[in-house]
Amino acid sequence: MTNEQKQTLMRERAAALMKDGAVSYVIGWRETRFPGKTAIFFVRDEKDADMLVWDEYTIPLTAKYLTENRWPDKKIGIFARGCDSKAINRLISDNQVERENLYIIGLPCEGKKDDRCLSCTQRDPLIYDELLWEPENATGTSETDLQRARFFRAEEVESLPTDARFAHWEDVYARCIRCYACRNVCPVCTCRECYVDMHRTGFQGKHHDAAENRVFGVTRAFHVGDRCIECGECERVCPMGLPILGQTQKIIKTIEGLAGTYEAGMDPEADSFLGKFDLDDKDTFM
Amino acid sequence: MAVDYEPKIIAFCCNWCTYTGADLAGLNRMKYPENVRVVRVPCSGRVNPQFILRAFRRGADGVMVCGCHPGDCHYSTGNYFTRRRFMLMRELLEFNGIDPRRFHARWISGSEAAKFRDTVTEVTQLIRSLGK
Amino acid sequence: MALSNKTGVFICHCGTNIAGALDVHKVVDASRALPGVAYAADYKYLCSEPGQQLILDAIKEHGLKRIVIASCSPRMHEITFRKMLKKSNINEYLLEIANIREQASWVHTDFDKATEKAIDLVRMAVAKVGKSEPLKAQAIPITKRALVIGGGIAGIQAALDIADAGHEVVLVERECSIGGRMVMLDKTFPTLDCSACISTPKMVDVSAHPNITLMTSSEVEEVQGYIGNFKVKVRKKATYVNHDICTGCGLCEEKCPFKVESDFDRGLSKRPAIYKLFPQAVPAKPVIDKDACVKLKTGKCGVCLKICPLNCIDYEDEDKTVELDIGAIVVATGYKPAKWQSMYNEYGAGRFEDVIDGLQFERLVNASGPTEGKIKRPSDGKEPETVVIVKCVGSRDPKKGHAYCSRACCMYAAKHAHQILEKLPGGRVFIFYIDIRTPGKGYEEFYDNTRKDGAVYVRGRISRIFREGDTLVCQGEDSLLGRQVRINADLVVLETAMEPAEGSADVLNMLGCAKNDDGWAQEAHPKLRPVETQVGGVFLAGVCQGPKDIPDTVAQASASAAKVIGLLNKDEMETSPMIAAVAADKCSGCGACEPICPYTAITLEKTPDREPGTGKKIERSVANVNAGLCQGCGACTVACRTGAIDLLGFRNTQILQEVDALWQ
Amino acid sequence: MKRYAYFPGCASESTAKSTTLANEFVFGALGIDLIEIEDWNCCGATSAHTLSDTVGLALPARPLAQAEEEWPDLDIVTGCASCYARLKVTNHRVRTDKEARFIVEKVLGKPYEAKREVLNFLDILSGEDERKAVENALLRRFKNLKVACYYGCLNVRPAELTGVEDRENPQAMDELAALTGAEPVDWGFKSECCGAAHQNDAAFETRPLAARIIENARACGADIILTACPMCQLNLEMRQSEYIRKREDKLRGKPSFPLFSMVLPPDPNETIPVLSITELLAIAMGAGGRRLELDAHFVPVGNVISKAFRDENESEVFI
Repeated sequence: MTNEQKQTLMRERAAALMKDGAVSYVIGWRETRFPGKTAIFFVRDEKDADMLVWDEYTIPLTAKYLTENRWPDKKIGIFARGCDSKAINRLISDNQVERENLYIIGLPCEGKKDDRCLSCTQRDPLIYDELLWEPENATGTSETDLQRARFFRAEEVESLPTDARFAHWEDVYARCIRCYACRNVCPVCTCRECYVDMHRTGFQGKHHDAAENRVFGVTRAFHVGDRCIECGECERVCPMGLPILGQTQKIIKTIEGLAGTYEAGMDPEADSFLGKFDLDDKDTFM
Repeated sequence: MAVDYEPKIIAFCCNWCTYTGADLAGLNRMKYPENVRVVRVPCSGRVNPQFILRAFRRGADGVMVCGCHPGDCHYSTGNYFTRRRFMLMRELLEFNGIDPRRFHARWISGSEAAKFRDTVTEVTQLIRSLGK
Repeated sequence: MALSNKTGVFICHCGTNIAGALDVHKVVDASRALPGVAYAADYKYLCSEPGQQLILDAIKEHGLKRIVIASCSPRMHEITFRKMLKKSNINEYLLEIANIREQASWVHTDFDKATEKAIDLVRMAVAKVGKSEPLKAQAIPITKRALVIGGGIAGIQAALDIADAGHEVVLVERECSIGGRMVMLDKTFPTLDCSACISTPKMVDVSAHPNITLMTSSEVEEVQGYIGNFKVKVRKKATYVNHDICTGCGLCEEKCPFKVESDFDRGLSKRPAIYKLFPQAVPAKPVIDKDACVKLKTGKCGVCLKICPLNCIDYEDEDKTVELDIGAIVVATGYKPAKWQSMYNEYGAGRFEDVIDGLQFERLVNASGPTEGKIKRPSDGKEPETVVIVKCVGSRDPKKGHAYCSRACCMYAAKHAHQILEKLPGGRVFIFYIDIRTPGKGYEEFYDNTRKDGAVYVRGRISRIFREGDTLVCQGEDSLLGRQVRINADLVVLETAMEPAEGSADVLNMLGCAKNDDGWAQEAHPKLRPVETQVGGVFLAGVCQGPKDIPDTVAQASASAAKVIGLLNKDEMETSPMIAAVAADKCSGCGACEPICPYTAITLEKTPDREPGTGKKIERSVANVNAGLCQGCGACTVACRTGAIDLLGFRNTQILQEVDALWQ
Repeated sequence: MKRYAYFPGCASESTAKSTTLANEFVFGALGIDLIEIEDWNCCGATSAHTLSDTVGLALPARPLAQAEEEWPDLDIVTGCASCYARLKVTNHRVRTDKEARFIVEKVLGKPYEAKREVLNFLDILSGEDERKAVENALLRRFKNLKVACYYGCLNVRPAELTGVEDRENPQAMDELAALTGAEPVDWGFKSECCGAAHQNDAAFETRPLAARIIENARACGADIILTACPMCQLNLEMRQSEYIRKREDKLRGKPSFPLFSMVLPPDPNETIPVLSITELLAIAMGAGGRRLELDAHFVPVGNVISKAFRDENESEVFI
């Protein structure tokens, strides 16, 4: 099936859902005035459904936009690929959205024109009310078949000696403008009030320098690490183009080293790594 | 490196095991270097990794987190969470270019005064050797 | 409330303990210069009466609002100084101790460096106390009534001890009589006194005790609340017999035409559908087994109703739920013998009638048992000549059963051997064992005598049992000789492992008590708090905590009774106010804190709110801390990314202040 | 018609001749098609896998891969417990152990994914449909025959692979035998090792293994022992004469015969015939003794079987 055919299907489906009044709106993508860039689009009217697009640039994650409306009067329709579905699972386990409030239209994804998609392990949606077309059936689900290592960004840094790592991050965080776009886009950053926004004494100093930015970077990684679904949105939206995905990749890689295969967002019932323990957990603490 | 470099090390110690062990070291008049400052917390599970970040941010030369041995936690399971959190934290610090020898987690029970003394002594020497 | 930071710092010399190893005056001077410090002084012994007075006077004179005392370890005198502050107008939690003795003067040799460290410690304490807030210990009222779950010997002993101390006790037992496992036994090692003779008087004491409410045929269904204030729902199952009128004459039992296998006799005999668990049952009144009664199942029969002279049969009887206010709970749910049939196929998986377990043997050898105490094998009623006893069936066998030792089997195996040799002249007994463990008063001597009686101990396991003709061939290894052995036995007794009783997991879950991997209830500390649990007000008695024999069970029951009495003697108890607290406005209800709490003190609760922006009325999840359950470990605070849940007395800001103070 | 890829195993054409004939008869009667795997080879039991992991894997893998290539939709069935174990284990290893699969594919020079199951005769005859088919195919019923069903260790163990519910007391063969009117006895050695693999190199240790099986079957009143493996069948049957001599000598206090002697013909009063389950089924389905070449058995079968078709007082003779 071509992308165009898929796009037609999506438009028809969204229009039908709006016509039935089954949902209050449908979250998808539309074109922007920049070629190669799409934006999240809320179909609020049947006739707007034709603005929906599906091409190699429909990259942004739809799921985070569910948190805009946590107590909807009617179901919310949402188009979800593999990555979106992992995000939805996470939102459900974090009690941020309720499954009953969602109508999920699953879109098996053929991979987009984005580096992150090269190491995608989940192209087919995990959770959905309907699938709009045939599943991709695990192309690239096995880690050995990935076109790019799952933890590619972390491994870039790991290849550096310790001193050079410090310098690497010093360089990264010197450029960070603390705009918090990475946080805003992250599907597992769902606090009512982020710790960085709290005034008076708190965990995060307000100085704007590399050291304080670093505290933010590491803290953010720690806050989301064991729940990170590896969608890479943080890196995509960074206006400074900072390679920050490595931080969470490193956490997941470490978890795998400690406790075996680990992937967040696969199951809304699964506990996150730091929310449980095993009596036989490894440590090197003596 | 100056010979008289005295590192400042901060140690988060749980009230029931390590802090008690440290008290016992005092009671037995054991001697160890002055470089470690202890912050008393109810449980090593109370230690937020962000405390460690704050300490390094402020200029700590080394940070320690000490609690009861796994299985001995006064609150039964606190230190199991400590273990997970700080196994991750240590890796993440190293990943961020912070020498892992500057961060130590240790299980020290209320009776292990000698272990407290030895750990403080070792960690101080190690960090002194690393320099500023 | 903006609270003044006017802090007073007091440095203790502790004789020369502190003053001899560091420069106290320098510490005083440095303290004076710290932000927020309004007054600093030193004294020889601050913990002494004049020392405390000095502090109280200074508080008055200088209008101090917060106090730092630099002295010995807070584990030593924090409580002393808190009590002292009660005499002032300062809240006792606006106090920090800088431990300059154990952490400085006692452990360092360099005078200057020790002084410098002491100043740092004071600076940290001053910074922390600056963020302290007044806390108030809560006084919880104590309901002076105990609940004992399980009416075996542990529950009986605990109930009697608590009741004798003058407190009300509700004893809940799911069977229709109390007595538990002990009344099933014949004789008890090592003294060989009759088990029923020593336990039935205690059962009668229970039923006659004015302070004990006995609820048999009842099960605990729901437990809510916390120490001193539990709300417990107990389901009283329908017995179909009005026990208020019934005299226990037994006519109905005699005439009931329907018989089923007797659980009490471990399937070795039959009992009627209307029955007492055993002749000396307490209460000594029958109940109808609704699964066996034909009248209840099909409506046809009704013999018992016709025969009953007092008309106490009521086929319409229904389960009732009773709600109780309880102050303390003793769990005494006991054990069940392991189902060896499914673990050990090589022993015939239950196909051979003459392979029985130890508890069945107890019934066989019991004078009130199905054979009136004559040892006859179940298949053909013949007296066995050769008996093989296999120990550790299910115990010490992580592959097929459990890794743990069931502790009592070595001794009752010896007792079984002794009884066989005594009752069957010319009989032979072979006992297969891994080790012999006899750590108890008179135990080793008993074992020794059993060997002298003629019991043959073979070190090794039985690998399989099969039938040849009417003998059971036991094949195994004598690991001392390194040789295969075969014994043609007439009867095989398997000394099976103890396992947590059916349903004990439900009870423990209801109470929020932890279990170990094998399902035994977890004590608060294996050495120092062996009868307490992590849940305040819930105590353990007997085998529910781990396998043990009767003396240990009774001792533990009395121990937990002592704990309960100690608690119930108080009218109210103070709880530490240093517990977790939730800032509801920050809480996003993600629930990360919930699984981390070892006390299940945190629950997510629906809280009415308005949606930001729209003002729509909504309900959102907010973490809620049960102050009665929280013990103040603070593990939850780390899971909270927002810092919405925080630990009073060790708030994030307080600890951060301490850290920051070091580099000011 | 159900079809299986069939791995006959080496014994099928030599010592298990009568069983092979019975197999053909029974599966023919049931309409089950066994398609012999092209150019199959020895599975390597029992020595190969104890000497070399590679050879132990590759030998059974070769016919399995052959079957997978040629009949990708067919499960593989074999009538020998040793073959069954080797094939099953290899299948399992290839599925679960990447390294094993790599070795196998490298040695064979072709892909092998272990897509299909390896089954034994008991597995395929225990199905609901098959059981009914057996019942329909029966021409006569045994009236007076007690059988001890001997499964052999390798049809049952490891239970994690074979899926047998109760490894000490399996039921599949007992249920099949009962269909013919024979009465299975409850006995203790259904799945004990008979020592077949080491009767030649460790005779001293393994002779008693076979002996105790025979003893218990007799003690539990069996007229014949049924097997589901030609190796067990041969072993249990062939050792009887020697075993009986030794026991008599022992009773008389005489020195025993040398281990490998097979001097005297067995005494029919002391021996117990050993048949395969398919032989029993074939007889009940009407196959004659000559057709099945039952006279090839070391222990005569005829008398027991003919007695089995009679009531106590009847005198019909089985041919």
